[in-house]
Amino acid sequence: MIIRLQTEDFDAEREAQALDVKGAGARVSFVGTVRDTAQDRTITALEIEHYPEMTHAELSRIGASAQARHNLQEVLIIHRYGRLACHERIVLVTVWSAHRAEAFAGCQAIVDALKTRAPFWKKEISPEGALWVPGQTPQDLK
Amino acid sequence: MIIRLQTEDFDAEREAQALDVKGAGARVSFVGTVRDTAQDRTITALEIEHYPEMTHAELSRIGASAQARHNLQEVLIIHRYGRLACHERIVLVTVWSAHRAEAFAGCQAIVDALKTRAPFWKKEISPEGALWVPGQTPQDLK
Amino acid sequence: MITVRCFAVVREILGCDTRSLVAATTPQRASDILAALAGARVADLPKPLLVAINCEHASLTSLVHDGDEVAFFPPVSGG
Amino acid sequence: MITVRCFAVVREILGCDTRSLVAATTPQRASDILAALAGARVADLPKPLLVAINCEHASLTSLVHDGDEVAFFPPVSGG
Repeated sequence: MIIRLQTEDFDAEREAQALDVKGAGARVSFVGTVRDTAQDRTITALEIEHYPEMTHAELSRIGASAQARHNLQEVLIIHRYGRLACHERIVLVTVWSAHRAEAFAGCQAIVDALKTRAPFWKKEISPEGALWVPGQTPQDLK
Repeated sequence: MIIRLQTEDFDAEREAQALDVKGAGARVSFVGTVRDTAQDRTITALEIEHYPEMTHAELSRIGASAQARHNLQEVLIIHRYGRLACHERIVLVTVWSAHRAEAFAGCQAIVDALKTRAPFWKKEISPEGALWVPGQTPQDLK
Repeated sequence: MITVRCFAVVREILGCDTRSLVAATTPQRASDILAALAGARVADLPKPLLVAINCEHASLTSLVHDGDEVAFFPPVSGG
Repeated sequence: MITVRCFAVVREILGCDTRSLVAATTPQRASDILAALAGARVADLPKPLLVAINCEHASLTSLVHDGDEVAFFPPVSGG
């Protein structure tokens, strides 16, 4: 499992090739990008803050849980932080599995868990000012 | 919507960038590769035959149906044919949507439909000989 | 004239990939065209056998008209 | 000693990101540490307020021991 937190952009295909997973059959990737509008406001950039030590630990837990539950051969998570302009890539989640159903379910489980568990906070920068994006609370704490 | 049938390999990231879809928020990709074993037999290559005119028409119908049902902004399907060695990429399905749930559902719907509706036939080449892979029948014809 | 196309194991069993037929009467059922094409080898063909007419999924009971292209093939395996 | 960390709007409201506290008695509840840190500004903090102890999700009623790192932050938004 590869977990990376970085300010730089990534190339999803090159990252996947570098891992060189053999015989997986199915690979599913999710790429999230900065949207250019939110509730009809124009977004020019996103500022992403995170809790580095916890982010790495939490992403590892999320990845390991999905890997075990969905029979994933390999998991790759790259999440950027800092200031990202609109349309820039934010996150890459790629999983490999023998079968397509497991690959889809595993990738989606990781992306869903990122939304509710990973300690990131986003501030949307628009011409009218900056606004924190409302976050989510982990299910098991509700 | 882009549909391509080709013998050459593809670079999933470069293909996605070339489409340059703005403001989608979520992009989900599936890449299927030739597995190296099937029912404990070693597979050295796959020979993929197709019905070119119908393949193109059927992939267009599959893509358009998923695009409408899952609110996809863009759909890209690249399917290779001919002789592919084990671990080579066979198929790429990439979809773009405003939201991640629709992107996952739309991509999976296309991949599932490929398996049951797209006129491809595969022959597994192993040291013991060649064997046609059992196919599937479209649900609405069962 | 009707164009008949065969793929995969159907092509191998019948020994042809494309054939043009001049049908005495049309429309005919796809199954009748197959019977004329395959003769006794119809028993060797895979079941279920899939049919497409003008590049759309159809069935053995579908009608084939003059000018149509009808294709016979085993279950598919894309992706 | 207990290390306290604040993120996002909690950091902005309390005006600090990292602070070391020497607690008179331990363990203490996370909510007690927050009360000591925030004072009257506790009313300005977002609800729900999330808590992590040693980089794992916890809650305001969780116990914080000497040597622990406790963090306070608003609901998260990864991905």
